[in-house]
Amino acid sequence: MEQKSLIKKITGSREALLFCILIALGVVVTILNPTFFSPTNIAQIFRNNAIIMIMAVGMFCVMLTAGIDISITSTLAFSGMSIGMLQKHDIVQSTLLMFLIAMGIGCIAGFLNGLIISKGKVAPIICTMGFMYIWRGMAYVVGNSSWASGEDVSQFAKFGKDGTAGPYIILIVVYGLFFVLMKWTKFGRKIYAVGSNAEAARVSGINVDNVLISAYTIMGLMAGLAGALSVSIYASAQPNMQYGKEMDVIAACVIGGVSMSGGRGTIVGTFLGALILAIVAKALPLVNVPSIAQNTVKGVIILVVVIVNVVSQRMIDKQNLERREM
Amino acid sequence: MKRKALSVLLSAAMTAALLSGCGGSSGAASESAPAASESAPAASEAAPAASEAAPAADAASEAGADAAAQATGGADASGKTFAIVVKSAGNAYNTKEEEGFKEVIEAAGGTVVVKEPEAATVDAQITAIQSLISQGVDSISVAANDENALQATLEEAMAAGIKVNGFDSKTNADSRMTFVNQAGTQEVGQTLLDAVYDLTGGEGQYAILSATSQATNQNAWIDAMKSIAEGDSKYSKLELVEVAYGDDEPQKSTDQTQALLSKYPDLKVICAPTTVGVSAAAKVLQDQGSSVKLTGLGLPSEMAEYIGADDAHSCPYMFLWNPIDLGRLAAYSAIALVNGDITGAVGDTFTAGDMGDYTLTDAGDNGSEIILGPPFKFDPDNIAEWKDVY
Amino acid sequence: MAGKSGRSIKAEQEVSFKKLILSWEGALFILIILLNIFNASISPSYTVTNILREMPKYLAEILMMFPMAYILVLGDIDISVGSIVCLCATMTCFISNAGAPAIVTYIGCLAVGLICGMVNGAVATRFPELPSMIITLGTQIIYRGIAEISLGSGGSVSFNDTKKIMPLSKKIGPVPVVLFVVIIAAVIFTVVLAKCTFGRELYAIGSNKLSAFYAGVEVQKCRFIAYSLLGLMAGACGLFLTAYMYGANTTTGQGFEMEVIAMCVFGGIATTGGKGNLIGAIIAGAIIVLLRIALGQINLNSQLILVIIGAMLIIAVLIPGIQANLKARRKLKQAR
Amino acid sequence: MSDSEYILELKDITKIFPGVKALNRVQFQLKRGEIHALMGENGAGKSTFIKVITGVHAAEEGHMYLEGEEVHFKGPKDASKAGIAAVYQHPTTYPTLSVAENIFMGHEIIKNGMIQWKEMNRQADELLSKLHANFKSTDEMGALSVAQQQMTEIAKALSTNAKIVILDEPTASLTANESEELYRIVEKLRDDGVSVIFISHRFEDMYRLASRVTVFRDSQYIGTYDVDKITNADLIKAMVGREITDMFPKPDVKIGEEIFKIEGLSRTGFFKNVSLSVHAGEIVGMTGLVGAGRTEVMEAVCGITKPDEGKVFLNGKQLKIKKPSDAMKEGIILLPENRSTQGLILTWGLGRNVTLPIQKKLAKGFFNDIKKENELARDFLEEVDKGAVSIFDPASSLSGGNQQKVVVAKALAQDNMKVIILDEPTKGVDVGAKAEIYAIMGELAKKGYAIIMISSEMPEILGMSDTIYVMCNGRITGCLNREEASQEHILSLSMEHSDKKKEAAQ
Repeated sequence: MEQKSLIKKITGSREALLFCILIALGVVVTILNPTFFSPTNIAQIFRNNAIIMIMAVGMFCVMLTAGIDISITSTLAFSGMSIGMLQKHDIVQSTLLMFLIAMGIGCIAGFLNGLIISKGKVAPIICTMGFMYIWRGMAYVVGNSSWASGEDVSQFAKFGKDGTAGPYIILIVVYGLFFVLMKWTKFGRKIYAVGSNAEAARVSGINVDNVLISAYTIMGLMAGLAGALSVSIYASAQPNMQYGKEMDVIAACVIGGVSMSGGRGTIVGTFLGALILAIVAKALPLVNVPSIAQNTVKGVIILVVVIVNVVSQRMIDKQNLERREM
Repeated sequence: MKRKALSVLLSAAMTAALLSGCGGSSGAASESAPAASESAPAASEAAPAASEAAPAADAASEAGADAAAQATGGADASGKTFAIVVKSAGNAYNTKEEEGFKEVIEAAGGTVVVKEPEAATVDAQITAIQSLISQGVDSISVAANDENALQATLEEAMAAGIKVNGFDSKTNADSRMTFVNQAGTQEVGQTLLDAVYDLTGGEGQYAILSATSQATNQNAWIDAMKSIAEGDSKYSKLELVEVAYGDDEPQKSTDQTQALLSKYPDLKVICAPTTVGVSAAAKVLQDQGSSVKLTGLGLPSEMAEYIGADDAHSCPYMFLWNPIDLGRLAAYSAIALVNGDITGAVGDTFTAGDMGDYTLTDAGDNGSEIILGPPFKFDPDNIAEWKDVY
Repeated sequence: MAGKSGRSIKAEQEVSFKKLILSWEGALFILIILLNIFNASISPSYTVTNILREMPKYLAEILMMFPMAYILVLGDIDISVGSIVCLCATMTCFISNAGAPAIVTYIGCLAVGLICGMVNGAVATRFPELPSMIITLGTQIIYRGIAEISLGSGGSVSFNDTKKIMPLSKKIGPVPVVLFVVIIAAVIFTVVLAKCTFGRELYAIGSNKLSAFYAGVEVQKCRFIAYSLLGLMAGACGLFLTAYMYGANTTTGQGFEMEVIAMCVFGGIATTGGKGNLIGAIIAGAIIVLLRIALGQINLNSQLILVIIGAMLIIAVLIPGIQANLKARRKLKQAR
Repeated sequence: MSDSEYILELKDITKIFPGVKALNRVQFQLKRGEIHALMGENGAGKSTFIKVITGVHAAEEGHMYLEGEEVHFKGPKDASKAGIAAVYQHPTTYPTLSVAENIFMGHEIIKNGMIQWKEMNRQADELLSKLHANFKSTDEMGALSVAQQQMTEIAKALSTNAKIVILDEPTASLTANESEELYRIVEKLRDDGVSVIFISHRFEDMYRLASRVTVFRDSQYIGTYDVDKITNADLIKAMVGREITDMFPKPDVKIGEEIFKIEGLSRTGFFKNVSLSVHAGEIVGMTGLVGAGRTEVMEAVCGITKPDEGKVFLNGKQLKIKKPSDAMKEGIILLPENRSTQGLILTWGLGRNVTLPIQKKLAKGFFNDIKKENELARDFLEEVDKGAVSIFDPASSLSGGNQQKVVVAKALAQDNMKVIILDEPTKGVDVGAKAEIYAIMGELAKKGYAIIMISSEMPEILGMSDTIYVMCNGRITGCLNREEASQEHILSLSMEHSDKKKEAAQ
């Protein structure tokens, strides 16, 4: 009886399922290449994917409202280039200020997205597509065909240096904060409510526009933070930073069980989804899969996960129907 | 009806906004506009680089108009328009090439058009070149993103009477008149292999971290390294364990470097013949305090952090050519092509201002090439001097 | 309103010239005229010959815009087309280099595209619960991944014998062959969407999938056809691109999906489905292409061009909302 | 506390939407502790009025007094703070969230800024058990039936300790015994001192519950009456503005040969071993509780879903129906239950809606024959006589009743029609339009079509059907002819199975 409920729990909860997949993945890779399971490797997985993971938090909020934001890596590049240039030209050198400036830029970008999407009733993908071009272009414009290199940002890069705790602390803080925020506070539940049924939310007195704007602003904030972190970790700022990675962020959320139609998903799921992608990226070179095949593997994983999800849901539905007495 | 009037109004406003937007931005982009009158900042910045391989030499004396007068070396480009198409926008290395190119052409009285494609893709370059054909420029110098893919477009340009030369990254022989090569392929391969030999102490494992798998230059250099190593027993104790590709993305390059480290605990040296890869790898090695050493091809400004003889630095020395000089030589050869001094045939010679005389040699692909010179070595002694140049 | 009995319902639609001009398509039409005047004034090279010469690459892209409009009208989205182009271009080269004659090469390329589109369609119709964005995100990565794997290290391939694909990049007078193909495709796709039963079904599905299904529309079949058509046309795009690039590499077609979707949306096709038409999309596509050509000719920073297009896109999608808002306000005033 | 007789009073309320006056100087008075019915045809302004009370809409003119003091609500929050709670017509639930969250949305239990989940779940369960609900606070809302969702909404209203509870057509999607449960809950509310405003189309609701009734018509206030002092006819007249003489114009039709037959149709989890037959000119009524499987059977017949086993015969010939278009080809036409999501494309013109199923038949090759389509659409729309001026008017511009008539026109336009299945044809349709739809059904029967009508409304089942099938829990539990059918009989049949189950459980 107890065993049955355990199985049910695992199949019933997306997070538990993902966790099992994660463990299985870890075990398989470790068997194939024992060096995988080492503290440095694990630490590197988090550090190298901190940027994707942080943006996944923002994307999670946006997708909860049934939206999407494909402008995030452009926002990241714009904020990253901005602080890179500020350092290059020796205008600002304080690490804290750098983070604040990058996050400020991200906030503004996110706010604009939210404003246009909520007040202008524009489809999220279209609005953010426009800003995808705009911010990426602006990143080139502020850089004026140059980039910030290791020496320009050497002071700032100390924060994200391999072996320092900076990126991990940011990761823990962001995930901890949002775990509480989304699950235990009114604000978080409002985001869920709007994504689940915007009309009902409006009728019950939730200001839907404000919730949308805050969700996109959070996304922007996270993209800005990721921009600063990216400059710090890679000790360089280039206008084509993280190009195309928005799809990885979306993929992480989707694998983590965040529904594109809104209202469903958890921060833990998002984290596990991002982690699975990160482990795959890390493991492939270690298990001698040519890195050229990495993209294909990633694509297959995305499709398999979402299809398995649908199929298992159908099976559960069917079982429920069969159990129904007539 | 009023609603309809409104939509017209709005679209008119949109057009107006567009007009003003374009007006403003075309002003901002005046660097590439024909009437560019800036010369002082570019020239002074380029001055230290005007000297060739020996950096300590007479840098200061060659500034400004002086340099220009010398640079022309009889080459006259007045009234002609020269275009340069780099690999992509927002890349410091490319900007340096443009700088050198501009300096020479403007000194010779010609007009420069700079095209920076929006992304490092072939179709962005095709678009740029097509636009240049429309504008009726006299010459196009292109750093190709793909060896063969520009052929149709460049043939069209040549058919329209435009002189085409490649530089930095080769196009195939059919789609160019000549190619300005930063360094001979064999030479680069030899230099890198010798560096690996030196750093490993003559034996042990080494790995290569390259750019994208289709990068023409990197592939040629890596092939050269392999064939030299095979052909000479001196290198028999060196073992190339893997060629990894970081796609010229910092994140992926970082991942790949870390993977190399955990996969091959006995690794001694990583050789990264690409500017993005080398700096990403340098950071990984230095941050981890790894004993693995790094060499390769990198921009001094990017790599200054990491170059040093002690164990606190990951890269004892590395190589590169001077991208400013590469741009200048591309400019000189373009002028020579336009003026008919050379046709692109092997054996042609021309004078590249103060850079001296160059001869077109066989590139081994039925086309000709002009080789800038051997790669230059950056070590702890000279890096401080060069990091501000490019 | 007339009395209950003997009232007859109007069945003729008033066609007013004013209405036609002041619709979104009309506004775009006026915009394109203004744009041409503007372009000609800023760029001395803005001539018909030059435009025709610079166009082919964009025309190849526009081939995909027509079926993409179908997909958007359905309320779906397909972000895998750029990758399909890449895979098709790659396979074209391999087929040709394996010694196949020209016609086999062409058909092979189109077939690869069609198969890719059919795979998208099959997954999308087999699992209608899944948002099309997710499916095509997966296949986007997979298709380009397959191209990357088959290209191997080196990452690019070119034709051994370029004669085979030459006819595609040929010109008849100053007019490139691809323009004729685009015109034929434009006519067929526009007429089918506007005048044929299939087009009506697409609109029905995009407006209300369930109602359409209850009314006997074969929803999944229509979706499958639309995805397949998009794959086919992506194949055609890939084919023409190889003709201009003499080969293919891993970046071929990168970002095309967004450009094509942007054209459709600028042309008034809503991503939510059921709205817009191809005439608007065609004019919008022309506007974007001509603007890019002209701004390229004055050597404007390529990134700034993208900023302008991004801003145009946002303004364009904001206008209907603002318009509706103003209209509602005016009506409110009248009612008082 | 004020000593005003009325807990809530609204005077001269005017609400303007772009282009229309939705409410025109409307009055309303609610006594403390009464159940007050609000009636009127669709589009009379009842729902708008409710939204003015709850602060969703701001009225342009007029005054609102709560406990004798004038109030101005800026939004729904103000109203809920003032003790007004509403249960809307379409359950405004959050399908992806838990029942507890749905109940406490907007007034979560918070301590130190943190939501107290355990406490919330406990209180939610308490409320649910008060309502005799058969589901838990942690269940996902989307998985519940409409009736269960409705119950959650009521629990939500209770959870705010509201003084005034507004129920907007709560019984529209409930069956007889579910309604009975609801009546009980509402009465209990009243006994606890809560004032209730109750909107409904069903007269039985009003008679059963309300003490007073207010009628709106065409955005205007018509009057307030004591329920026990007004006759049915007067009330209808007040609502419709004219007299309706014959509500159920059931024509005397000679029933012909068997046209349509279902044999042993089953679909796992929905219905089992369903058999029925319909003759020419016969109107077959299908009733039972919501969720008994009535709609599902007909959807399976029409190819919307796939049955697991069973046979369908038309004129003695077995049919193979795999998709809706197959059924249409055979002449089996379904008028689905939900007009706005299944029956019509609201953004489309009426004409296009009518001709959508037959566009391929009318087409010349691949091309739509627009001229023919428009003429045909006009003819059929005129036949059902609905309130549109042009066939190009969007369907969304019509009221519910007129939309239903467009759906009927859409069915009529299919010239090969043999069997017509109407699923809840008068759901949410006002009295006037109801009578017209019954008249059309009568006409169709006269022409010899086989008609199946699914309905939860006892009066129309009894008034219109020749034969009545009752379903319960996926099985047909009874087949009655017109003479032997009675409300009690049908009710007992429709609950037969569940009663047995209960017995077994005990």
